[in-house]
Amino acid sequence: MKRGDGRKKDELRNVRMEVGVLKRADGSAYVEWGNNKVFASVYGPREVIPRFLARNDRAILRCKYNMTPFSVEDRKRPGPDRRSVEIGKVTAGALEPAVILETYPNSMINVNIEVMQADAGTRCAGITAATLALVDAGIPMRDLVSACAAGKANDGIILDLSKEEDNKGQADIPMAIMPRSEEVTLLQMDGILTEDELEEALKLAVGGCKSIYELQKNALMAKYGE
Amino acid sequence: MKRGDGRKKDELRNVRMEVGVLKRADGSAYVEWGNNKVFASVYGPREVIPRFLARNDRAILRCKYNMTPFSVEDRKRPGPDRRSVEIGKVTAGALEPAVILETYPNSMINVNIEVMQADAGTRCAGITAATLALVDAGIPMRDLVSACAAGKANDGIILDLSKEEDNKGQADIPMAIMPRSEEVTLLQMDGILTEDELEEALKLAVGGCKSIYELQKNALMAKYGE
Amino acid sequence: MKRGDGRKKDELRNVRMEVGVLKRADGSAYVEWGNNKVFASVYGPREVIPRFLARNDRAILRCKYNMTPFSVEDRKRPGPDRRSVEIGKVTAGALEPAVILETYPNSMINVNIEVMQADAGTRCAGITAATLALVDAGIPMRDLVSACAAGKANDGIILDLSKEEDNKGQADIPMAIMPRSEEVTLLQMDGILTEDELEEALKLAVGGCKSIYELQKNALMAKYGE
Amino acid sequence: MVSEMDPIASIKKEYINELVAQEKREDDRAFDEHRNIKIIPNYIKKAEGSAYVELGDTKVIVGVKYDAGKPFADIPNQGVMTTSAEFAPMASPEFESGPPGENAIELARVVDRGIRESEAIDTKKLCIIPGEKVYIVFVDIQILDNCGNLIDACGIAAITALLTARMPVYDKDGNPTEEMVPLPLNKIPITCTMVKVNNKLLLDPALDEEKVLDSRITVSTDDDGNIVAMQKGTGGSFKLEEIMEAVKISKEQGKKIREIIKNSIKEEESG
Amino acid sequence: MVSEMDPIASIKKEYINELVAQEKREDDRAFDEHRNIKIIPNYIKKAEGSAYVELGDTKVIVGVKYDAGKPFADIPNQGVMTTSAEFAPMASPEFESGPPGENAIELARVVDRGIRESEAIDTKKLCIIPGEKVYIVFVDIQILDNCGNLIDACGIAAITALLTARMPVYDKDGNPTEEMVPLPLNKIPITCTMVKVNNKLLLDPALDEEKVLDSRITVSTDDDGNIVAMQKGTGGSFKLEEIMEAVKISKEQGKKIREIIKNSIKEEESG
Amino acid sequence: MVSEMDPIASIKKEYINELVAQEKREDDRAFDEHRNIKIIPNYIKKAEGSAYVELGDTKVIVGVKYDAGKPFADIPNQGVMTTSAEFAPMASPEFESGPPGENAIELARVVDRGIRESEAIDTKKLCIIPGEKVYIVFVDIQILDNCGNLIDACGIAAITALLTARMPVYDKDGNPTEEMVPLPLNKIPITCTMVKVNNKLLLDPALDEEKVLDSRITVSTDDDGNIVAMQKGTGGSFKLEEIMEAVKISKEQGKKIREIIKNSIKEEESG
Repeated sequence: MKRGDGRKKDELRNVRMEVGVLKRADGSAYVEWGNNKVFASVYGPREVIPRFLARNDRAILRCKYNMTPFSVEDRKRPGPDRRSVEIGKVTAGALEPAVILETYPNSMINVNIEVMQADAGTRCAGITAATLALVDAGIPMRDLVSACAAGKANDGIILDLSKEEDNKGQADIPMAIMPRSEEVTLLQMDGILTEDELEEALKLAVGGCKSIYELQKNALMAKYGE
Repeated sequence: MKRGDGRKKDELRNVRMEVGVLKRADGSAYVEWGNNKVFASVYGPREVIPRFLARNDRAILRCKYNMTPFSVEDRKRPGPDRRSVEIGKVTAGALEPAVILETYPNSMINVNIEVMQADAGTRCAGITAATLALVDAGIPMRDLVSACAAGKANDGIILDLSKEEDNKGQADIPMAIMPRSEEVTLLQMDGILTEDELEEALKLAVGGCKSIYELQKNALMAKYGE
Repeated sequence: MKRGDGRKKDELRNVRMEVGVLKRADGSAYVEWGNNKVFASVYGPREVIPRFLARNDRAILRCKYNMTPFSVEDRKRPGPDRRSVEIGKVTAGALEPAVILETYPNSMINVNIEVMQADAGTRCAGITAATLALVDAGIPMRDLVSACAAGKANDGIILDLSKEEDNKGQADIPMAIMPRSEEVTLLQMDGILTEDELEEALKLAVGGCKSIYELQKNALMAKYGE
Repeated sequence: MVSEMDPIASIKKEYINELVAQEKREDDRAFDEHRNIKIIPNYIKKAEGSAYVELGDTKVIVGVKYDAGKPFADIPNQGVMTTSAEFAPMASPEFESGPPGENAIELARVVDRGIRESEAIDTKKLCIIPGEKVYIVFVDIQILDNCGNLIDACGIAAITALLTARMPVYDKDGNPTEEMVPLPLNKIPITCTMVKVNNKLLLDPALDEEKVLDSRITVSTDDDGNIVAMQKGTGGSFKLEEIMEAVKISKEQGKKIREIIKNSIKEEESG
Repeated sequence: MVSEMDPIASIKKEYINELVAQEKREDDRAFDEHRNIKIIPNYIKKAEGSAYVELGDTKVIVGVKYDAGKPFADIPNQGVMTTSAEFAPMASPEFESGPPGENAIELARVVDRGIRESEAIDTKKLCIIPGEKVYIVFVDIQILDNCGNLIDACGIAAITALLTARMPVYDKDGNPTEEMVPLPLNKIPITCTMVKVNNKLLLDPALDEEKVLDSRITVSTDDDGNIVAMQKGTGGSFKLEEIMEAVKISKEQGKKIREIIKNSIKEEESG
Repeated sequence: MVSEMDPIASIKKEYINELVAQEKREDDRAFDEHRNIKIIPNYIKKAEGSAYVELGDTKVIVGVKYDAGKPFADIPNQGVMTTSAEFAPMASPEFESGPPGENAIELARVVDRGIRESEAIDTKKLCIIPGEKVYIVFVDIQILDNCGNLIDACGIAAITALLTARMPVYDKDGNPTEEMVPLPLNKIPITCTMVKVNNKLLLDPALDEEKVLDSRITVSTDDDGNIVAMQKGTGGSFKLEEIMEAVKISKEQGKKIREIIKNSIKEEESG
């Protein structure tokens, strides 16, 4: 099978990562993934506002995902839409299992993801960047979280769909895993797949996540390595 | 005088009531009144949020009235409109005199009315249901509150206007009373009436409220009677 | 140079001021300036809400500027627009230097400006009225704040632009000063001016502010003079 | 509207109840008397119609503006009136910025119904092109100073503003011309509010009376003595006889206020 | 959805974990069994389509309404479905008034995708005039009583409401006629939700099971056994094998629920 | 912008005041010197125009997008520019989610006026069909890292983004063609901000300087040395001489920044 941009079925787009790109945030990272440009920042642990959300046995983790008005073809109105709210929620769910929240009871960790340019796969890029920002902020983690999508286009199961493949595609499965245990922490899917196709796609996505994991480790080494 | 649906001038539409229809709520009721389908729930007494609204000599009673998007001919946008806000306010005012709020200082009782299908007279159906839900929740009451409208259509004073009578009608007077004392706790009116017509309509409405009172007692007996 | 309404270049429109026009407010004033009709009220010092805004070394001063829906040619939607928010902010900044905020730590002073009729120069009229309302409320002041605009129209530098001059004008400079020290506390400008024109306009505006100062003193004398 | 029942409020309530028992009010009015009414019609020249009204110390302004817009689908040949009220923080220490709360919404709707239901406005004359273009009449209420009984003050201001309103004549193509005509009003409905305190009905409650009221009732009547709108306010209850008494008081007082409004407009036009 | 971990919640969690270890559930269901399902199709006559659904004690209503509107620019010849959910404060002590929060938004979007992605609705048949006028299908979800697993209850109610929906036929000029036809539906996608508790997958979690869950997964399948949508819920994680097990359970259970829906509609039509 | 006057802030203020008395700044800049400026024009390919700007550690992105829409009634043959700023919580621990607060609104309006009032954009060339269709130019400001003086950073980014912007040519019927042309810009207005600390004017305040400022002033100038916009910020006051000094500094510094912008674009186009 030949893909529009010449990639092999299990080949990622170009991915570039940088840790610690912002000064005010406690932790930050930048991920360029194909034409996606995504920043993530982390603030915390800090006081919980409003207070009644605080939990005495662990920190709470809140995630805001936002796309800038100029990140997409037709200008997007500023402010959260329903898609952004949902992605913020599942992103928090994807990161939580890896963060040792028990370290900071009664406190809050805020993850912010800002998509400057969107080109299919922003939520995976966001989770990948947010993980780096969490490490950069010194938040203790059980494991990294690495994200990558698989899907179906032109009747083939492929990794990391491009915008074009996503638009005309038959299925898209954004996924995130904790690479050492291969536990899945993000899973969404839409499209139409048989059980066998789904299984193939999930396995392909796990492979993609693991490639991302290597790039994450390199980016962290670039900043924190000896 | 002949009415469109064959009713006599002082005849109610079919009314069916059921107490305790919801599990999570502290109290609940369902009222089907003509084609109106209305649910009411009560939560409380509970902590007052925000706190500065609390009163140290009695509970506060708050009422939310809402119509679902599919309850009316043309879809209604979700969320409160000005009509709903006003009805919530006058409904709270209609129920308050009957509730012994002094029993629970520093606390809050929440009444929620959801109109699933609307067909003229939803606020009276809502007050009738809310009263049953308050009793079901074990809130101490001085008396029940029973509601019914009277009005003028085709130049005649009639009880419990149907949707058709209301649309073309000359006046509508939703009313609620505490049946034992006949004290009026809800009174609104719009249209054009002479003083004599008004007096006739008010008396007719009191009669309607008393019929509703009997049905309320039956519904409570059906659940709580020996 | 001849102005549309026959005024000289350094001549103000008719200005009328009255102190203490409202009963509920702690201080109030009304200013009619050309066809502008502006009310200002002051409440405070009072408890700070929300509390985290309180400062333990001084009061905070908050200012709300609003135009009524009927104050302008085409009806304005009720509620704050971006222009109103900005004017509220710069008005607070214009008043703050003159108010001895240290007198009331942990408290809040609220200034409200309501424009009933707008006709160019509402923010200067608002600041002028708000200052009178602050004095009327008994808030200790280092000095009054007096406001007036200068600008450029028909290639001439002129004082206190009328609506017509403002619409077709080449520059507008709303200014406020503390008259005794001539310190500038409000300064905005838009248009196109050379450095020399700007300096001329600023000096003209200072003169206008001083004329307003005299009128403010008279208005205060009318209420508080022996 | 009853706020925290603190000791001072409690003493105040006792005091006013006692006064009422002696057939007295704090400001020496009769029970069925309004405070002094001052009306300045056409107060806002930029508005198509307006009025400044003082009812005792309560001060409000109503402005009327026009726009042309789509009619409602079910009444394609009728213009639309829409009434809004802002409780500006200027007017009371209890008012806050933000979208209208339930009290502001109730006020606007009660004032609106008092006018709308009387059919005072001939909305069919507000049609420009049937089904396509009609007049939208915006009635905007602004509270300056809330010293009690906003409903009556705003009711007076709203109908006065409408009486002073001029609207542009549209040509056959639906374009506005220079010609201005009065708004088609054929009635002057008046809204009167009473509170029950210690089992007596007090017309036009002042602020202190509002704070201790047991219950509130509003009745709007038209020039022919018909009742065109009613509203029982939050809390408390009324007997049927009390409601009918309130209706009678409102009819009587409506006549007087109607004259005050007419005279104020006459004066303004001649002066 | 896990609230404050208070002592009682902690004891509850231990208790349910222990039950699960003994292959048991509080209400004696099998792990792969839904609670009792009761469906009343066409419950709201004013809506073009509707359904009342009970799933155990959970009660929801879905109403379908139509409007005609502009198509999206990139799909000019296709109608539009839009799904909203309101967490009315009636339904749970945790629900509050106000715009939909993230849980209500997620619910609406998961239910929506379960139907949309299956291509159950032939949106091309919802075109009235290409590029100009298409059907807008509003699917509105109302929660009455939240006793756990809103997703499945609302999924069942939504597809049932769509199956009962009638829409007006438009003439060539784009005007509605009297004729009504069913919505063009060619599939019945079913959405099934499971939670992982103590390393077991429990289908259709009741409220208590939701409160102690480690993680949640939702799988939608169509009549042909295809997977058409999935969503892992907040928190926790799954192994690949667990995901595939959830898929199998959902396919199996989907068949049963599809029959229950069909029967309920058949009964309603005949009765 | 001054937050709680805690002991550390108090010490910081003393320290910076002392530095200024010695004619020094924390980062050893001259009083009339900007921090290092880094510009990446055309940073966002999906936008019609864009720029990434670093001003010291402050980082912002501005994107320009077009749409076609109705002109304002009073300027029927002119296009419209509209500027918005989002204080994303990413950029500062003080920024919160939600609609723009007064600081974000002021920033957007000051940046907007700096460009608009200079008449840099020939808005008449942004007319497609007079009275019917004009270009709407959206200038969207996104803050990444707030390390002081957002106004100047955003002003530089906004004008650079506009300079890089290409817009589609419309045919006579008002339909977009494939042809793209630059936005009609005939000036490069530059906005410079100074703060008064201990009676000295410091250009381009860093975060710490912002926190201890006595007052703030912003002056925008054009290529001809004209002043096109000014804004005194919240709090404090200026003497007339100080204002005129600020104007002179802004004119001088404007020239330098104008060159930096031109060079960055030249480099980007050639590289």
